[in-house]
Order: sequence, then structure tokens, then C-alpha cells
Amino acid sequence: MKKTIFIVAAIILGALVCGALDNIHTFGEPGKTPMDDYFLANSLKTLSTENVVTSIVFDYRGFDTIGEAAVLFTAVCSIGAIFREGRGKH
Amino acid sequence: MNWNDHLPALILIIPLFGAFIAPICSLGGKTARNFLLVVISFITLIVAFMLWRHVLANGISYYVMGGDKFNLSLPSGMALPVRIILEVDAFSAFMALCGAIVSFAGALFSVNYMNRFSGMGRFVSLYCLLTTGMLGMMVTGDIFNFFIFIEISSIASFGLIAFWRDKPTAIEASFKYALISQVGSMLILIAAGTLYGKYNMLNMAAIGSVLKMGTMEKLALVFLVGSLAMKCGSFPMHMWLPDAYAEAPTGVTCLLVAVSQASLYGLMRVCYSIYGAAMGSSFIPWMIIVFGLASMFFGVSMAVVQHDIKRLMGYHSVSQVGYMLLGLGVGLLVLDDARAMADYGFTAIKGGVFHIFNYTMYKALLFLTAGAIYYATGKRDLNEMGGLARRMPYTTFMFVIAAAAISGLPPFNGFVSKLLIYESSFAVHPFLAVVALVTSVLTLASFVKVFQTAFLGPEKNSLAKIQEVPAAMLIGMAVLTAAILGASLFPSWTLSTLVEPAARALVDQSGYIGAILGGGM
Amino acid sequence: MIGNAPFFAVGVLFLMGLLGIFMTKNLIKIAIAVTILGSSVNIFLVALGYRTGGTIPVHFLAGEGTTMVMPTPQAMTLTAIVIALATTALLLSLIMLVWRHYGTIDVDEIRRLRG
Amino acid sequence: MRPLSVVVRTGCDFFAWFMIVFGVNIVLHGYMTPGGGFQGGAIIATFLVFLLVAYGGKKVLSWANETIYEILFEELGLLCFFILAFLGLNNSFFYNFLAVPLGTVSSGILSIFPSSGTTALMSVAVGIEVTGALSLVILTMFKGIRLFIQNPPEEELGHDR
Repeated sequence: MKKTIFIVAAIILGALVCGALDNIHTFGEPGKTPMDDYFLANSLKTLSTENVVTSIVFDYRGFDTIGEAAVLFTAVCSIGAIFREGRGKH
Repeated sequence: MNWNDHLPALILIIPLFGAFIAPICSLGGKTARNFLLVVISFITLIVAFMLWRHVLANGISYYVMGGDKFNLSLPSGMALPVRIILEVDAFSAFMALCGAIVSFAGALFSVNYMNRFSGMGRFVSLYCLLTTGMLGMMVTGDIFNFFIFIEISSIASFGLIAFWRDKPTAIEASFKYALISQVGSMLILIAAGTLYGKYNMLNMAAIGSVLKMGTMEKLALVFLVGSLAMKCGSFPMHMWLPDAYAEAPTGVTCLLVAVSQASLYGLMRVCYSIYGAAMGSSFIPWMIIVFGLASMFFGVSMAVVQHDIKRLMGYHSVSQVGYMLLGLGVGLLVLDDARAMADYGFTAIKGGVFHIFNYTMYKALLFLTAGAIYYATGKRDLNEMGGLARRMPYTTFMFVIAAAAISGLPPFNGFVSKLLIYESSFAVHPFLAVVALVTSVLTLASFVKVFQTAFLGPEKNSLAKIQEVPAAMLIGMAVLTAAILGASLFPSWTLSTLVEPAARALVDQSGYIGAILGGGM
Repeated sequence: MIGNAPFFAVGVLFLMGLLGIFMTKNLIKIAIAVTILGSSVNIFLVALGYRTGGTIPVHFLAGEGTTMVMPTPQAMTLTAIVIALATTALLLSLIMLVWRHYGTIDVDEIRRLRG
Repeated sequence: MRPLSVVVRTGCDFFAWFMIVFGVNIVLHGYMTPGGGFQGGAIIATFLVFLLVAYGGKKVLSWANETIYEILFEELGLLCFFILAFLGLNNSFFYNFLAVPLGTVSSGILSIFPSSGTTALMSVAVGIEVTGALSLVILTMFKGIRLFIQNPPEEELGHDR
């Protein structure tokens, strides 16, 4: 019973995701893209970075990257914490 | 260089830096580590307070990460922001202040509470990272950045919930939370991606300025609301919450309360500031209200039958989250109706916002007193306790204050916020107020039971040797008690300085958008 | 409709991930389903940035005057991949501990937290 | 894990070092060719996986020191990244204060850095961090297997007294 509810919920959720994705734009033909055009035009000119993706990762959206490094650090800390040795003290 | 301008960045930089140097600091021994934990959370509290003062005095403050100037939101020749912008209005600053207070109290509590366990270097790192994630969710103005901070806070909480890895229940609770939170995060990422694909921007304010309702936007809103409601512990997906709250170490539980409020903040930011007036239909507000009612009622009805003191409080968290959802949902319902808004809608939002403050303080305090009992007696089952009032007078005193506040007894702050929610939800439909009142009565009954069994009654033989908890833990609890008492003794001051600017900033969608798009040099 | 086939593939993968989480009993398979969920979102982000006839967004490899695909979704995908990696590692570690405590990785047999 | 045969080990001796060279190449050229800190760091971290597969856990755990990975790689990378971001605070956090626009010739101290400024340096810092973090994840999870051998499982003494 519970399982049926879950499966129905999953299928509804998947259908909703399909519906949302179908309504963005046709694949391969995005409309106006001011932000990406800005990156493509300016990364070489002002930052001398040939690779636009790297210039986004480390400069324009650099704060995301420090968050990402922090996520990796968090994972290391969490795994280190749950596999730690030692038994505490009384 | 004026440090006041950099406050929105500093509030994230400081705990992040603390997390990064914690492994180096823990080479220097126990004292250095504990000192780092307390100092970092204290500086964060100071910065949060200064940020709140700054925002109240100067209006919305924003910070462009990596821009030529920290306030150059629009680069030359662009009508839209391209970089990550942290945007702090009065509501964000209010939430960040609440979160920082709780983080400081939890850190002080943890210093003694976690003293006898191993792996404390990792604990300090994870605690600082959890604080960073929580504060980041509150101050960021970028939807993808919001996702990153959600992930930082969730991954840090998985590790901290499973910190006592020798208890099978802790591992299980952590795994359950990990699964649910991963599905939720992926839905948030899909919603952010769809919004990006359609409008080619990631800034919340900029999206809010151009958003027009269509099929895709409706579905994105449903994903965002559903997953954020799930992460703040609302009804249909609430089952992770009592497990996680009960199994985590207590100092962490106290912070997890604030983290769930950060998810609630995200929900409100999406509904009020991104969608706002463009929302059009009343489907989502009613969905939030129904979620709120259901979590209120089911949460409290599950709570009254619990024996485990921390699980009992966890179920009460589910029920209390319902109050905020109800208050803010009623406000959302009348967002584009100016007369009803002035009539009762703004009262509901004020009640919801005030209840966020109250809930964060008294629920954190309740968890801390439960942790103090656990520290002193080593027990969590209510049936094995009794007569603790004589042995632990300070803890008892603080428990009574928190319990009275959560049950909404008149002089305390819980009463004020609940009253605001009752009277405004009564104007929408009397049934809402009736459910809220019944929940309040059941909460009172439940806490009377806890007080009576744990603190009063005959003393158990097994508990004859216990004594009051150490001073640092008491100070941690006292910080929260002072906040509750302050809000209880000066309700009108609290309402006018703390709550009303936050509520006004939440409603003011055009102000939130205009600060970014109208700014620049 | 048919032009949007990559987006539908993403939707189907997402559905498969969800069904995997809800239907399978084995914790390792659940972790795999979570990974599938993450991968579907990554594919979605990359597909979002594609422009017909677009080339790699590296200036000296693409040459002058060519259309480039949108770079922001690729940067977002990098971030999302690392996050998915961190989560997967943590989920697998938790499964190792579950196995150690219970001696099984069947969902039905490890429910100790109830009510 | 048991060590594999001598053929595999010899092959691994040879090829594992090439992974490091390849990874460092990708990290260093991240600002102009496809690649960057994360990708290169992940490739460098496969070095440890190679050794783990070929030589077995016992030997590798005696070679690899977790503290070195944690302090020398992970912390160093993170702090370099953080400090590079912090140095731009005069303008704003994460400001690229070393970048030289295309067409201008850099001079003085600036000319020793790549012209893309902090982008290339941060890429290196993240490469170091990811190398340390992924190697640590692998080492810690592998060490976690040892928890299964201990019988009965160790318990914290603190809670439940």
C-alpha cells in the first residue's frame, strides 16, 4: 500500500519534471543569452583567460567554487569523523 | 576601507576560515580547539549583530563577489547582474542574527558536552561549516549559490548526526536524512536550472524582475516549495526530523533547529521575493497553509505519546514549524490585495516572523536542557527520570521558561506571536485558528507531562548522585534564556525594532529587486 | 517535441532514479539510484547550454567568429559533479557503518527507528 | 586487499607516475585548455588508487601518511585559495587583482604570474586541495574496512554511563 503511494508519487514527480523541462526552450536554440554573451565576450578581453569555463569557475562565479571546495572539505571531515578511531575518555 | 561595507562577505568568511584552520588548530591540543570554536562563533555573532544594525540604519546592503567595486552590481553595458551578489535585507539580517545567537549558544554548550568524546577536531570543522552553510543560505542573493550552501549545510549535518557512530540509530537517522535531502536538493537544482534556461540569469532579484507565470515557472515553484518545505520539516516528509534531532549530539541539534529555519527562509524568499506578485493563483499559498496545519496537528499528536525526551521535542519542532508556515502562508494569500493585507495579512506575517525568532530561541533552549539532563543522568527516557528539580535547579529554571514560552503562556514571547497568528488566521477562516489553538493546548499538556515526570515527583535511587552541569553549558543555555526573557519583557520594543522591519522587508518585493537593478555606480 | 528529446531523456533518468530510491531494498542500489538522480541533473544542465552548431568555449581552440556553447551551465555542472561525488562518498561510508552494526543492508531489516 | 601479480605491479610502477604528470599538466594549463583544478586534482588522486589496487592495502597504508595529505595538501590548497580570494578585499572579495587585460604588457612583479591573474593561481590551489581531499576520502574509507575486523565493535565511552 505504502509502496504503491510512493511509486505513484514518483511517477507524478517524474512527469512534472518532464513537463517543466519541455517548456524551457527548444533544445539547441536558447533565446536571448545576455549573461553568457557577456562571459564569452569579456573573458579573453579583460581577464586574458582563453578558457571561458575556467574564468567563470574561478572568477565570475568564484564564490561558488569556494563553496564547492568547502563541500569537498566537509565530506572529508564527515568521513573522517564517522570512521575515526579512539574511544573517548570517561 | 570601510569594514561596514564588507559585512555581508565577512559573515561568511569568518566561520569558513574557522572551519579551514580547525585541523591545524587541533594539532595544538584541546584548549586551542575549544578556544577556536567559541571565538569563531562569537565573532560571527558580533558580525551578525553589526550587519543587522547596518541594514536597519542604511537599508538593503548588497555585496558583489569579485566585482570591481563591492557595490557595482551591474557591469558596464549590462542591464543585468552577472556576478554572484550577496543581498541582505532586514529579513535576512534578522534571520542571520537568530542563527548566530543559536550557533554561539550551541558552541558554548558543546565545549563541555563533547569533552569526553574523540574526534573533536572534526567536530569543530563540521560545526563551523554547518554555521557557514546556514548563514550562507540566509544572505545569498543567487539561486545557484543558495543550492551550494544548502549542500554544505546538509553534508555537514549528515556527518554531525552520525557523529556518535557507535549508535546504530544515529547512522540510520543520518542515512534517512541524507536520502531525503538529496532528492530535495536535486529538485532545487532542476528548478534553478529551468529558471536559468528560460531567463538566462541566476540572480534572485533579477529573475524576480522579469518573471512571468507560465507552465514551467509554476512547476519550478512547486519543486522549490516542495523541497524546501521538506527540508524544514513540514508534514508529508517530516519523518527524518525527529530521528535526526534525537540522534545528533545536543549542541548540534540546537544548530539544526536554526538550519531548518534557513530552509524556511529560502521558502519565503522564493515565494515573496522571486515570485511575489506574479504568483497570481492562490494554489501555492493554500498549499503552504495546509502543510502548516497538517504539520501542526500531526506533529503535536505524535509528540504527546513519546517517552524519549529528545524525540518528543523533535515532534514538537514539526508542530511549531506549522505555525510559521500558517502565518507566512496567510500573508502570502493576500499579497496582492492591499486592503486585506493592511487588515490582517501584515499581522500574520509579523506573527510568523516573530514566531521564527521565538521558535529558534526556545526550541534550541529546550534541546539544550534535554542535553543537560542527558549529560547529568545519561538517560533520555522520561520514565526513568524523576525529582531532578532539586539536583539541577538552574536547568529546571531554564526548562520552565522555555516550556512556558513554547506553550504560549501569557507573559512569555510565544504567547505574543501565537496571538498574532490566531487573530489573523481567524480572519481567513475560523477553522485555521481552531486548529492552532488545539495544537497550543496539546503542546501545553505535553510539556506539563515532561515537567511533572522529569523534574518533580519522587527522586529515583539511580539518580541520587547527579549534580548540576558545568558552567560553560549553563552559560550557553543562559544566552538563549536571556534572549527569551528579553523578548518577553519588552514585547512592543521587540515587535517594533526586530520584527516589523523584517516583515516589511519580506513584503517589499520591489525594494528587493530595485536594490540590485537600480543600483550600480 | 522530438527536438526536445535530450530533455525527455533527462526526465526519464530522473524518474528512474526516483523509482530506484523508492522501490529497491538494497542500500547499495539506493546509493546508485541517488547517483543516477545526480547524473540526470548534470546532463540536464549541460543540455541546457547547447547551441546548435556551437563549439567548445575555449577561444584559441574554437577559432574566430564561431558560435560557442553557453559556458555557465558547464561551470555549474562542474560544481554539481563535485557535490554529487561528496554525497556519494558519504552515503557509501554510512552504508559501511550500517552493515557493521546490523550485518545486513536490506532496508526492511534495519528499521530500528519507528514512531 | 591482496597485492596483485608482479606484472601488474611493474606496470603500475611505470604508469602511476604518468598519471601525476598528466594531472599536473591539466592543472597548470587549466586557464587556457580544457581542464582546471578539479579535473586535474581528480586525476592526480588516481595515483593512490593505482597503488592501492596493485600493492594491496597493507603496504599502501604503511606508505601513505594521512596527516601529510591533510595538512600539506588539503589545508595548504584551501588556505591558498582563501588567501588569494581575500587579497582582493580592497575592491571586493574574490576580485581578480592580478589580471592583465589582453594587449597590455605586464611589467615588474606582475610579469612572473600568468596574465590571467588569480584564475590560474586559484586553479593550482584547488588542484592541490582536490588531490588531498580525494586521496583522503579513499584512504579513510579504505581504513574504515578495518572496523569490520575488530570484534566486538569499539564503543565511545562517553555517552551511556
